[in-house]
Amino acid sequence: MAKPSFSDEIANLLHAGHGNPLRTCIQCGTCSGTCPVVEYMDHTPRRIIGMIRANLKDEVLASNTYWYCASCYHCTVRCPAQIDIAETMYALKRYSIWKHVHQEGLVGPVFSETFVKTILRSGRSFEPILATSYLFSSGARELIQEAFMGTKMMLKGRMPVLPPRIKRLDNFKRMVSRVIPLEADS
Amino acid sequence: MKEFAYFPGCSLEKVGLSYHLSTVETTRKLGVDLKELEDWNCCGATTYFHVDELLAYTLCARNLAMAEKDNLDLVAPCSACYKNSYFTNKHLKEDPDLAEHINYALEEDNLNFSGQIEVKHLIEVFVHDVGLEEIRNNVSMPLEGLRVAPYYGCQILRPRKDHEDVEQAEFFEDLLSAIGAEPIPYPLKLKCCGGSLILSSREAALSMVRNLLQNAEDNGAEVIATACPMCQVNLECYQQQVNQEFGTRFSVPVVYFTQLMGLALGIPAKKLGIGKEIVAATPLAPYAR
Amino acid sequence: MSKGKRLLIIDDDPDFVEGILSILETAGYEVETAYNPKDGFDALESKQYDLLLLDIMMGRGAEGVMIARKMRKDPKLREMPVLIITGIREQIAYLFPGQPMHPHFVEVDELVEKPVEPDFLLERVSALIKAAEDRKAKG
Amino acid sequence: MSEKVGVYICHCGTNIAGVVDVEEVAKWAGENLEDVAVSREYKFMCSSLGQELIEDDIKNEGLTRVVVAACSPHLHEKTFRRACSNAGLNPYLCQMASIREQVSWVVEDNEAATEKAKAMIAGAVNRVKLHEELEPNLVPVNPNTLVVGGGIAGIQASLELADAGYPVYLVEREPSIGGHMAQFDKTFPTLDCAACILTPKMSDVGAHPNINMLTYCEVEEVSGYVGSFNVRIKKKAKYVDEEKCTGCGICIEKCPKKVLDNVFEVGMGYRKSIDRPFPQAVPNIPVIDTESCTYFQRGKCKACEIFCPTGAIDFEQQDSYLDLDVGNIILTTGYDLFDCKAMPQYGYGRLANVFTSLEFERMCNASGPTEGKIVLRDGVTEPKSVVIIHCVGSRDENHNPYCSAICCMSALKFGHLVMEKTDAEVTSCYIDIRTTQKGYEEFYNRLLEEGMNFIRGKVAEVTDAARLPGEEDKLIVQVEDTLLGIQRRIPVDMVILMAALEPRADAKDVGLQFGISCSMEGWFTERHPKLDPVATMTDGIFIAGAAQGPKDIPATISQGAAAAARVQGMISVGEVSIEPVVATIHEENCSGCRICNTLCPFNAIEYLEDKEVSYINAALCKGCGTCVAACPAQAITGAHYSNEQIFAEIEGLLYDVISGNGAKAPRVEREPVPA
Repeated sequence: MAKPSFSDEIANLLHAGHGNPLRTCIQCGTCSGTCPVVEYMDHTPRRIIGMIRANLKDEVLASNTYWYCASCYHCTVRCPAQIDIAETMYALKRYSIWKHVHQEGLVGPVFSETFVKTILRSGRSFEPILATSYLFSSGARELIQEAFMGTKMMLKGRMPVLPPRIKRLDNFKRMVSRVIPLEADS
Repeated sequence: MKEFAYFPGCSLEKVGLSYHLSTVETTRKLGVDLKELEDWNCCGATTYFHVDELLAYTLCARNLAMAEKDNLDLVAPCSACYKNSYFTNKHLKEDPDLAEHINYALEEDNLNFSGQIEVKHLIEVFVHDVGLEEIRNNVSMPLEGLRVAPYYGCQILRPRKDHEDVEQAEFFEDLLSAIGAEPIPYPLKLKCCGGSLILSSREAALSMVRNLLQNAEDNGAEVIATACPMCQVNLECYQQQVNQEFGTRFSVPVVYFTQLMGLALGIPAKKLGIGKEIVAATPLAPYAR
Repeated sequence: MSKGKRLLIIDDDPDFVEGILSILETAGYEVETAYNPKDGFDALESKQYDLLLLDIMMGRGAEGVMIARKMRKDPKLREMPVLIITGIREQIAYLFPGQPMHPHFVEVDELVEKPVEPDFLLERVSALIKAAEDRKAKG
Repeated sequence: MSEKVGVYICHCGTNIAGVVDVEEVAKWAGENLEDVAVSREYKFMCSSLGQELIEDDIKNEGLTRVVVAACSPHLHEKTFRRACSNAGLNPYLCQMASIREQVSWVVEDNEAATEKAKAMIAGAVNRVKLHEELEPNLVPVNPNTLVVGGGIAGIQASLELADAGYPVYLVEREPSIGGHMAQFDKTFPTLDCAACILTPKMSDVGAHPNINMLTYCEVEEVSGYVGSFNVRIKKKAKYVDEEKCTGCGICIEKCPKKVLDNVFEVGMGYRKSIDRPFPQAVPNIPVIDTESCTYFQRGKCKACEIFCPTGAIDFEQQDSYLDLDVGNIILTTGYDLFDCKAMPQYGYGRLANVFTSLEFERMCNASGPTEGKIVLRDGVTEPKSVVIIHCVGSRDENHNPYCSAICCMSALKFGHLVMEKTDAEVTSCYIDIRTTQKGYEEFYNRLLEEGMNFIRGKVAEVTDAARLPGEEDKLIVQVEDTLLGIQRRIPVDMVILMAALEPRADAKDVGLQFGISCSMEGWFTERHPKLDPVATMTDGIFIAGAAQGPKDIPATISQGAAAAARVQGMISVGEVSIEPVVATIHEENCSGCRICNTLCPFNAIEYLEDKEVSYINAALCKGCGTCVAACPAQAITGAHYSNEQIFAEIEGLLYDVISGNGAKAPRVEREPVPA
């Protein structure tokens, strides 16, 4: 088989046994017009799809677009070519995490990492750890704001003090090690 | 009596505690038996799927398999939990290879997914399984005159393309009308609040919150009702930061639809977790007992 | 030794595949490639190979494991030697720095971590093919 | 006596020869297949030289059977049958092997393709030896024609036929002919007035001695076959005696009941309970709408009857039926407009000043609800800015995947009309501008010069949620300008949705009624998309206009005329030959169980009470074989598809695995096909 282009690679990540779903894009811009976060993205979702198809790998991976995707799926339900655009953004996230090629200074990848770690450790998520661990990577102002809000919520009884844990944690960890083939964390 | 497996999700343990309390109270009052999954785990939220979809399926499948053991449909009050569980259920049912592999992992916890149950969002249970007529019949304190903005958020509706209401849902309004409240129309009711971005892309998320609050307020909402803990926290707890950021003066209470239902059903406010708000839910006072 | 031996690589990283492809082809192997798990399994089912070089992290996650498990259940593919070449620890190293691989996550013949030395690769490939042939001769 | 079979293998240029080794196949067939007297290959068998090759061999070599291995029989079976016939051989003694569609186009491997071609030819040779001589039936063609649908396609077809001197029945379900075109104001690209070019044609239809216009009628039942169809027409009660009515309009004037007109005025205007769709209606006879009529609803009023000067009102009138005999049928049933409410993001039905294209057509029309003034829904305010959204429900997998073909040009026309009649700024949001016909691109250029704005981008949504200054009380159109890669929020007063053209809601039922097929979407399927665009797979049934697929007025009229020409051809020949490939029942074996009677999709089988057996009407039978397969007593034979013929073909196909089947071919060693 011929060496896959970048757009083939993304198609492979989308598990596109049925051909590259991005090839049917007619560049109409419905996704971009629909996207609630588009003004913060350096490239619109339509443009990212165009760039993937043009195999502009470096430019695509360097963009912040897919980290800004809010997973609202509005583009996906509206796309006239029935492309799952939100899913494409996930594929790009996966690609960039697996290959460590995302833009520097983005909070998204760090947050994803912290979140996954927390859950694999205890089976449930725990807001305080999440908030603090990622916030160190952002500005002091956000950290103070977040801490302030956390305190307020704590006073209202809405912030957990101890991390929650599921009961059959050992089973859970062994279960996870069957899909991520790493030895269970002790 | 209708019985369901109840998957509260991580947020309902603390941040969304009032959602949990009011869910338990309202379902009990309406004769719905929620049996909490005995050892549920996190659904993976939106974040998990970035890294490893198979792992995300595994997490959700564990919860589904536990519900299957009791032969009960799974109910999730959190929209993210609902979406993840719903699609895991769908994908695993459609792809036997995938299901086989996930079951191989589930073996470690003596569980098995066989695709026997359905996944529902809590609001669907009220609207479809209990029924609006039944709810209407049980209202003892109709929330007359209370102008509520029903906020759907994203994942109750999307990406379910088969869903007839995907661009123009009305069931939340119908539910609010059934408890005597006045649902106000406002164009952004189906728009994203930016909940999944609040920690990672704060600036974007705050502006999305601002737009939503503005739109609800412009259309005369006294209170916003949500059906998702992520949306609730995002819209309520970040109001002050929105005000700082944009020089606005929002002070819109954001409550769970179950809390409003609870009041209408005559359940004491305290039992519904009312009072835990950061933006005080003053407009509810006249209806509280 | 390598004459007439057919190998299949299933790996989603085109650059890595290009590298080992040239090593193996220079050594005289006939090599086919598949860049996603689905095409890979289709190839396994429709043609005959002497050895499979398999990546782990592909598509939706660790789909290499799914393939290896499916092969071990298939009477036609059960005996085929599988050499896993993975960057899994690197790929999710930020999650689990230094954590060892699950030793018996699937019944495979050998696991080599990326990056891989050419000589070592060729040695392992030829050893695994030979071992498989010996097993067959005995069996 | 053994047969002498000629085998002819076509290269089809490189279509077949590029994959199949045709020389090898020809040689193999000549040497290995029993009874093959001649085996040749040729560049293009369908060319006249190719056909002569066959004809010469029949004459000189005394061939008794012919096999042509070439394209699908769909394309050239008739050609080769004719060649045989020219040389004096019964045409049904010719068989085709489809080695293009079924071999060279679908098998990649040359060797495998060559082997498969051999097998198919072996099958054809085995089969053709058992063929029987068949003679087509000739039936007369009734010169009357039924045209269903009184839009511009039906009008054109009717006039062409009537002018040629043939009688036409034109059936229209609305009270007037005219169709969608009657609703329009101007027509692109010349901007001539739709009514000015349509109404003369409508009057011609109404006055033509050869046209029997049946308005407010529907086709109830169709039976028969090409040349002689029997059609039952339901004449819906108009409650107005057509003989007595003079069309003076006093009844309309006096009727006290005004209701919203959802058909002709698409909800933009009102009509009376007794009314005609529009003033130039043909026939100019009003109809009472019983749903809204005060008398029919409450038993009182009768104002129309009281004031009618000719006593034409007849409240007692009933639906009646009319049976017609016709030789051919032309279906011109048109299209429906996409329901824009199916795309709630554009706000139609929720946001007052979002209009559909048809609503806007009515608004522009001088005799329409606003007398041609372009105003907002309040009826008075002129818009200062208008956005036209293209592809609403078209080119969208969630709705209709196809392009509706007319919207780009309509949008340009609308742009021109808005700018001509108001000072508004007009912006078109398009995915692609498609102006492919004569004079269309020039019209696009004209609009560019006139100052219409164009933004390339499919609109994401239309909202009234103002966020930025200048958006208050406006409709905000949110769209990505894809050429600039920037987001646009365009505040405007009016939005026009270029709604898709869709097949009629009942198109599939109508197709079933007339025995023709529809595409997945519901457009009627033509016999061949390029070579036979107005015929259907059912002989004697033709289609024209938008019922076949979205098209504009010029294309619709061309098709209407084309269908009429096809019908004229049928009539002038006077008789038509009917395929002899039909099923027959052997009475002695028939138990009279009647299983076949209900299964027959063409209603060709009847039960003979006196003989207690079933009987197949050969003129109705299409030779589909359903009854042959279903008969428990095996009392039915399909001519040209007998069990013996089919089994012989299968055996031929499997020549290399069945021993002793007559073929001398050696067994071919093949790798087992993977499961």
